[in-house]
Amino acid sequence: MRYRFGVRVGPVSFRVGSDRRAPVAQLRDLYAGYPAPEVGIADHTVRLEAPRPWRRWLRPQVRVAGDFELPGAVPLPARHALLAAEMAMNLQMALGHRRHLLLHAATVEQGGRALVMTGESGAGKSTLAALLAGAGWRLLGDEFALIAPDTGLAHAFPRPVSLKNESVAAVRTAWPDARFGPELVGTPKGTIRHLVAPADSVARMDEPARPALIVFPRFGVAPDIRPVPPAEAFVRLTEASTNYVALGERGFAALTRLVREVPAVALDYPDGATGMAAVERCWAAL
Amino acid sequence: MTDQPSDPPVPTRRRVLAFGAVGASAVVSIRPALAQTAGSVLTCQIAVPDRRGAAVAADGSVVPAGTKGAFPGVATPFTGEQVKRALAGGQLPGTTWESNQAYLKYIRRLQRGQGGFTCFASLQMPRG
Amino acid sequence: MLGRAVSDAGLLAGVLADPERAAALDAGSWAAVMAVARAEQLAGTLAHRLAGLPVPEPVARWLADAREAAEQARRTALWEAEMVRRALAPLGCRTVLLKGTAYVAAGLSAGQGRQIGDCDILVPREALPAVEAALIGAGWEWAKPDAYDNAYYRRWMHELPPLIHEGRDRMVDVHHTILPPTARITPDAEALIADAVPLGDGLHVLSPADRIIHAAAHLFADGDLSGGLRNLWDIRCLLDDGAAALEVRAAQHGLGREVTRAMRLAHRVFGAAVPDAYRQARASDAPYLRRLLARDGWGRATRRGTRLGFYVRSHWLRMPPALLARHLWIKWRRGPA
Amino acid sequence: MRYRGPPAGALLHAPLDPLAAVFHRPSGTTHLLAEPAPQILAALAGGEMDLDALMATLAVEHELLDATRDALTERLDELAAAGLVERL
Repeated sequence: MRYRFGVRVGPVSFRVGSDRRAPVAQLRDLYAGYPAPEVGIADHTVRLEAPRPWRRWLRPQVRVAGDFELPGAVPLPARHALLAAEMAMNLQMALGHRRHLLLHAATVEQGGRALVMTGESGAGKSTLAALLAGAGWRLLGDEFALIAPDTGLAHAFPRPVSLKNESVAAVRTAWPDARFGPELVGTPKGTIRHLVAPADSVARMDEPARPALIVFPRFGVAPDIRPVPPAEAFVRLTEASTNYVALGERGFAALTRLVREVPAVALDYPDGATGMAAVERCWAAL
Repeated sequence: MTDQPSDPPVPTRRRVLAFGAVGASAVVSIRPALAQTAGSVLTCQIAVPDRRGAAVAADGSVVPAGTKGAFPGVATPFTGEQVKRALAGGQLPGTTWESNQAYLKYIRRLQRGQGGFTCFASLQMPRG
Repeated sequence: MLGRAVSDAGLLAGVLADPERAAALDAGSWAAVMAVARAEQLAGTLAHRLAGLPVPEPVARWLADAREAAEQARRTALWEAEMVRRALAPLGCRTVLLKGTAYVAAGLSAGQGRQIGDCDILVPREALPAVEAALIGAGWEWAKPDAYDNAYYRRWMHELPPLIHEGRDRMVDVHHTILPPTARITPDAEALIADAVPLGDGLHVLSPADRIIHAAAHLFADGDLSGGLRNLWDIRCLLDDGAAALEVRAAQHGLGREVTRAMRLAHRVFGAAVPDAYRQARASDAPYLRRLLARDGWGRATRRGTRLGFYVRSHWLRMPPALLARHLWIKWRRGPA
Repeated sequence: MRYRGPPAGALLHAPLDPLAAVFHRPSGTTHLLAEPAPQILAALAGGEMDLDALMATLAVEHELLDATRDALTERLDELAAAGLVERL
């Protein structure tokens, strides 16, 4: 492909090929401080290509493609190619990654111990993670928690944090020197902006942490905290995992160990500040 | 948890054992979760039905256009987000209460190999 | 020579044929080989072929993942076959596993690292209604609840409309022969079933010669050659296992041409062990070779014209012209599925 | 009708309060079991029995509460559908 980009994020590396220049330039900017794939060979291939030849010029579009693809995915307008690239990388992880148990979760670290926040899109885990990172926690990642089956450790996968709509303003207020990618207006999820991962989390991307607390956050509701028993946590986490079944016996061992060793709470919160305070309280009570 | 096969936990002697009511369920199998395949929901779409010139009956089955009591196929496919909201108790855009019910029944009946199935699967939580 | 057939897919084929060639790959070539292997469903196969050979560290990790994924596929396929066996056991009809499921169930080299999708089985034609009822009774349901498709399958196809299990989301394809009755070739289905080899648990697989003949029929007399490189690799492995009186048997099924083409191409692409007569490719093999290797180092399909040609040919092979016209008309009116 | 349990070593158990998670190796499937499913599997482990024998075995170890043949048959049907028990 004409324009190419390679990057390593923690234990995973990608090569991205594009028939347009702009998305590759944007990726270089967002991933400025990241290493290249080890010896130049990436785990996953991502392609940003026009769904039909004329779509390179006429109302240009870009399609999410690569080693693993979802049939029926609708192309995005070319101005959202950066979003397509991020989605394509997520998809390669979700369908292709087997070295870790993947949980759709945001993870932050303090003192070598990890806080894993998982919930459906809209639960506010990315925003909470960004706010906590602004308050001095190390960001391990906002999209996937990577749990190593042999050690139970959470490995860092610090990609840029995808923030939606009003979250951008909230994070900017709490964290004035945060750096952002271009504003993507009118995506299927509204306005999206990528927060560049803090230099500290990129520099320490090869340093894993021991999971210490699992939180199931729910945004926009009256504050409440309740413990989640292991059986319920197990089911919720199989739902939050993109590769639990694919991992077979290793997945079973990793997930049963996680829910037996790590306490879990369901946390309802009305706004970011309250949520952060509640998380810090649960953490202090460990 | 060890990697070794283990014997089932030995039940306590003379413990009370309930068989459960007929119709209750004692086995839940974990299914692959395409759900949360981050971003897939964002751009996938579901045509209702997946072919031109057909209609959707109240029970969600596909019938020839013009069938009495059936709802015409929709011109623009629904997006994953719209379907997700509707499945959570909302309404598909441009539908009445009745046509919304019929279209959702159609979507719930989608099977592998049909257009829109992958999108629908990606919206689904596994049973359990 | 057969014209310019060197492509990134050709690079993968070369490594599969002779794993020692991997030693000469640079980083860019590795990336291409890995992407083509993914796109052609040959990642697990590549991993098995390269087992124990020195490769760069990231490649070793990638291969280990691919091996494990294939092992998972093997286990799932065997379990699905076991579920089919349990469902059909009361009928007492001979059930023959086909394709990938058969290769892993019989422990053949073609099954090593292979991706396996649906569970394909062959049963006697007269047993179809009972088989259908037994599967539906055991939790399978129609994958396509559409009247036209059903009528089409039942009338014109060599298999029941696909059934999917409601709890496991796995598809079973029930065949009563190996080519559509509309095709110009009619294999001897009774002989396929009569000469099948028992596996010990009640299930059967085709005889060694019939496995090759089925794979060749599937590749050259049925589809549009998509996924063909993997199918040709199957044939290469099956040929290596050996089959007595292959040509005689192929002629009995009316598939002599397909089987000899399979031998020539498996030798040409993957260095299969074949008799001397099949070591020289023919001019008529050239388009097949172009189609089989139409993949670039980013995993993209290439050679659009060749692909389209084989797509049109696949419909032509399956149906007499009038039926084809009717089929395409109905499909077109319904719009893209 | 006789019922056969999974062969020895086919199941991995992880009690997760208040349920039991089992991993079934031949299928690669995880099941969450509620009472009395784990007890039935334990009784059938590595062997086969008919309904009466199974009922009697369960009664040795437990005080059976609502032990109707219908309820037990239904639990067995569920286990058979999940592939954990085979009907012979």
